[in-house]
Amino acid sequence: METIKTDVAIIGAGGAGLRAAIALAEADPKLSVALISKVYPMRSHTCAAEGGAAGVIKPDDSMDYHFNDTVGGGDWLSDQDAVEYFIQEAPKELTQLEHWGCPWSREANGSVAVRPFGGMKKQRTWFAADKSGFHILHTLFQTSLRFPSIQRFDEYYATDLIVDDGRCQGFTAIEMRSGQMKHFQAGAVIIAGGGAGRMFPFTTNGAVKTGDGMALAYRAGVPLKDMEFVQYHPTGLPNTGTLLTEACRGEGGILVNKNGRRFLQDYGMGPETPVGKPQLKTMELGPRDRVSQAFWQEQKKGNMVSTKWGDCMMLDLRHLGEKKIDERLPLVRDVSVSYLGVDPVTDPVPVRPVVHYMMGGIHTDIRAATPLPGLFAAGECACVSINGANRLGSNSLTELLVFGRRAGLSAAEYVRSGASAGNDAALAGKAAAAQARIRALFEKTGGRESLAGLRKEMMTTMEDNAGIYRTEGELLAACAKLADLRRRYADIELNDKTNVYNTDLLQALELGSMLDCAEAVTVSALERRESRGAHQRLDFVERDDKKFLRHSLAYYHPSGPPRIDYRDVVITKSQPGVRDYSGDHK
Amino acid sequence: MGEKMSRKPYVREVPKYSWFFRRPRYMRYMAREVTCIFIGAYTLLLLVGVMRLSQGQAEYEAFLAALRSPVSVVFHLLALGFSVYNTATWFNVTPKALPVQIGEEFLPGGVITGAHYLGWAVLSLAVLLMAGVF
Amino acid sequence: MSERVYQLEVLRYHPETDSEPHFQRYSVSCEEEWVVLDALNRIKETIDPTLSYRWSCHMAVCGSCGMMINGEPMLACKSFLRDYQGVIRVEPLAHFPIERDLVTVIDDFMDKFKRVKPYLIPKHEKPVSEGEYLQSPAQLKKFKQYTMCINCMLCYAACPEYGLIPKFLGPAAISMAHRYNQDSRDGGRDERQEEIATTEGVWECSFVGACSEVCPEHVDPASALQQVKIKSTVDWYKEHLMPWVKK
Amino acid sequence: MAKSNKPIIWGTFAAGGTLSAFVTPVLILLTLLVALGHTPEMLAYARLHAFAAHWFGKLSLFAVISLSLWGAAHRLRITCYDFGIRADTLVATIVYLVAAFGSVAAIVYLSRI
Ligand SMILES: Cc1cc2nc3c(=O)[nH]c(=O)nc-3n(C[C@H](O)[C@H](O)[C@H](O)COP(=O)(O)OP(=O)(O)OC[C@H]3O[C@@H](n4cnc5c(N)ncnc54)[C@H](O)[C@@H]3O)c2cc1C
Ligand code: SF4
Ligand code: F3S
Ligand code: FES
Repeated sequence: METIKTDVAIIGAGGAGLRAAIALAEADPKLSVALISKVYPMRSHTCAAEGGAAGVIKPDDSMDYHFNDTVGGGDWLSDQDAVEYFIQEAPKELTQLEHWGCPWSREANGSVAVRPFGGMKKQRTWFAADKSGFHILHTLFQTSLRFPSIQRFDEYYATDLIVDDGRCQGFTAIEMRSGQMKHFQAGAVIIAGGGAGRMFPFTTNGAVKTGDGMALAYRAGVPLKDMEFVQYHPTGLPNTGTLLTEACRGEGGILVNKNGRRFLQDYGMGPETPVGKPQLKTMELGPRDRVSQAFWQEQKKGNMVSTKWGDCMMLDLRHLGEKKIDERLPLVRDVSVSYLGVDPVTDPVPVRPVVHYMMGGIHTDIRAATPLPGLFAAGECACVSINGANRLGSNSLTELLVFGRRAGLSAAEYVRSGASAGNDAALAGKAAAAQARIRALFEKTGGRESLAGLRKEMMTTMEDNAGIYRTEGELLAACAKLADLRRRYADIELNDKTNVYNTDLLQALELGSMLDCAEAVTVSALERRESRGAHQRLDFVERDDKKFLRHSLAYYHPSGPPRIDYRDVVITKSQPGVRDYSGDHK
Repeated sequence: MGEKMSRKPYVREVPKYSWFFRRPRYMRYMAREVTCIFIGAYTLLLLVGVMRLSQGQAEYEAFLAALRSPVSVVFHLLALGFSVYNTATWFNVTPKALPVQIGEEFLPGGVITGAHYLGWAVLSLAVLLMAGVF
Repeated sequence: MSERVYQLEVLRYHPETDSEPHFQRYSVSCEEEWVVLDALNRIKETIDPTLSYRWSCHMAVCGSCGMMINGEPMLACKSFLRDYQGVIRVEPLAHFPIERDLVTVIDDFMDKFKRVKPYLIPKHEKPVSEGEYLQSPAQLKKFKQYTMCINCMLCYAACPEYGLIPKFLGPAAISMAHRYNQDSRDGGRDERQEEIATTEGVWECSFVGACSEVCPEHVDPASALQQVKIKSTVDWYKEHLMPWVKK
Repeated sequence: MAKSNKPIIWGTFAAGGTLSAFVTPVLILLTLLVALGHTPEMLAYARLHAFAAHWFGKLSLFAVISLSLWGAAHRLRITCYDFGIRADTLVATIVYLVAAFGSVAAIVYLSRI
């Protein structure tokens, strides 16, 4: 097996991974950086983000507002020291991106424009039409080409972290085009592997978002934090799950039920605001968890529009007019017309909530460091945590930048602080063991389970039992089912036993990651017997700060369910209170 | 998962002499390109005309007389067809090469192309008038 | 929702067993509103797990699923089954070596893309603490269209000159250079000219225009290339005929 | 890599292409009339000679002939390549020589008028 030695290795070349790589290259050009990604960097799912990135920039806004919105939006499960760091760094990072060429939309006077977003008290979401994530990703990727110290390994799939002497010293990865295993020996490793939405059948997430990054850390003993918090975005296309950005509502779009009623006013987000005059932090600009839950309640009452794709609410943008839609929401119009056949300029678009984002992830501290020395994590796969029980739209892109950079700097510090050199023989032995594990899966014959079959069962289980509202009974069933699926996973056999670009093997490994993450989600959800943010229990409808103002930590067990532990939330200045989305009417 | 390298990328050669038969758009492109043969040949004809003009009246009139042959008529018709095609393709892509931004907005391509067609028509009419065709 | 059986003819190539690619026919039941990518996914899930291809976003933004569909370079996630009649032929992107099945080797594009310095080289350095560079909506609009490139390489598969002259830098790379050249914040044109004003650069383009016809994001690379030619020509005349004019 | 010298010729190609897009069709139309036996007045020896004797006439005729030739020559070079004739240097030399001779000849003849 070839060994590639590098100072820092990064798994994932999405927004977070690229930002980390650039931070490292800028901090110390002498450090060698290996950037590994299972897809070419520009294919990473950051490219799909539409709405924008939050950062305080305009004079009527303040750091305190952003802080309060984020902490309240997260139902007080956010670590407030992390949020403080986050909001302070946010405008710097977004400006830095501007200096790197990001084509942010502009005001007439040439300054960057901002738009309203759900749960935000002020307009502070920087945007590049409705392809913000795309432009952020490409700006970062293109900027990264400037730095000779960043060496890319595109289409390499990381399989196992190598831990020796109590610290992470690299990993093994399959070079997809040759099918060969490589051993990356690194002074420090950063995981930026993105989310895990693909464990659900109906999601805005691309095929790459299979939770590999989380699973890598998890299996190496690092806990996954707050995994029960899975965000549903209220407005996805009902057939493909393609996202219609929250900016639709930020620009003034409204949500109505089959009677034409703007039903959000009936769920604590009223009173009604005039059509076309969106008011911040109320009605359609409420937070995602609340809006998705309101949909669920209305559906139960039979107030939704039934379509051939299931029950939907209607997103009405017509009053914005063609010009504004084309200027601010061109992608929204394009995807609605082409995938659904509905033109938002002339008709309301049927939409329904769709799995979108993982609030939980690899447990890291405010320095982006995990409890395992030498291992750092950033981006959607990490949980710092600033998002708490519910992420506010447009905080995530900023998070990638702020904590991507932080992870890079922390890794540089760690490497330069001179941890002793690794034991080459021991590391090679562990890499060989990792290779043997994959080879066993690869060569196995006589397996009785099919990859597609298990994947489908997992997805159905998650959709049916771990959705917007949950109960003890459903969660118990889901945990049992996932435990069973994990056992059966050992019995799959690949159909494709060749080396070159073997996507069958890749999907099998991805399924392994998703099963691990899915079990962490359901077990953590089962144990959290309260309702908070995106985690709603029909059997425990109240928030319970006494017992559960704590982060859950799921610890991996190779053959059984994870062990769940808890950890206090860091509270500095905002005591848990009531989330108010009545637009200052109370 | 073999230790041996098993890659063997397959390169599909582009057929050197016949690639343009593959897609209609390539045929359209080649049609545009071969207009140069007719335009070039016609320009050489003009050059001969100028030469004859410089040699004297008799020579020039012999040149004009020589033009009156069926071959020449066919050549002229072909050349006219190709040169009009060339003009159309040229004007149609002009907005790509020379976009005009006024304030924030770009002038729609159709306006630029249209202006060219208009100019072309006016110029051609002027030449015909001057030449005493009407 | 109604399903129908569609016929797909997919080019298969497996380097470990095949000496050359061959077509394989699949009949697969699909919903009528589906795209070709959905059909491929269903084939992989239910008929043939060994079929390899790239995809991720299913919304025409990640640029991975470019393939030849009935001979045209297309994004599989934006090619609707309803737009085709009869057997649908699916092949890997033209002009790129085939790694396996529908997966191509794109090293050449990645190298060229990097060569044109596709990043901002600031006209005036300015620390982040001094805030953003001002840029009017008109200045933004001047280059915005060229930022929309998703690196799908459909334009390379469409451009015959790239097929004939593999050294040609090609439409997307040059358009990206042009994008930065046109950016009011940028001052790096001279550096990029070293790459793009060369024979293998913009001068191998004979303005076929196919690149713009197939571009799914309406980047219009052909326009960028012609503008680069005009500017390079003006540069050349200035440099050689009017050496006293300083740039 | 060195910058290309193609701009010299491309400049004349662009200028020639534009010029011939505007004027070649109508010129062909004029001589087509001759071919059909309806010689336009302007093409009568005396009128045309007078036109070509004026400096403006000389200049216009020279511009049309020379630029159109260069434009066509350059395009022909690329067309040859597209047709699979890959001896580019040879092709280029021939077509550009023709264009150059044509331009010189035009000057010589026009100067004699
Ligand atoms: C449709 C959509 C719209 C969104 N809109 C917004 C928005 O408007 N505002 C906002 O703030 N947030 C938004 N989000 C959320 C945000 O875009 C994501 O959370 C964020 O982009 C994740 O970035 P990342 O860098 O963590 O991961 P990604 O960009 O997903 O990158 C993950 C990387 O990890 C690599 N990788 C994964 N596993 C492996 C492995 N095993 N081996 C090697 N490499 C691996 C992948 O190749 C990839 O490069 C949106 C999300 C979606 C899905
Ligand atoms: S220019 Fe268009 S076709 Fe070419 S790579 Fe970019 S998006 Fe794709
Ligand atoms: S198709 Fe090719 S030749 Fe030029 S205009 Fe486009 S790059
Ligand atoms: S799957 Fe992303 S562009 Fe088609």
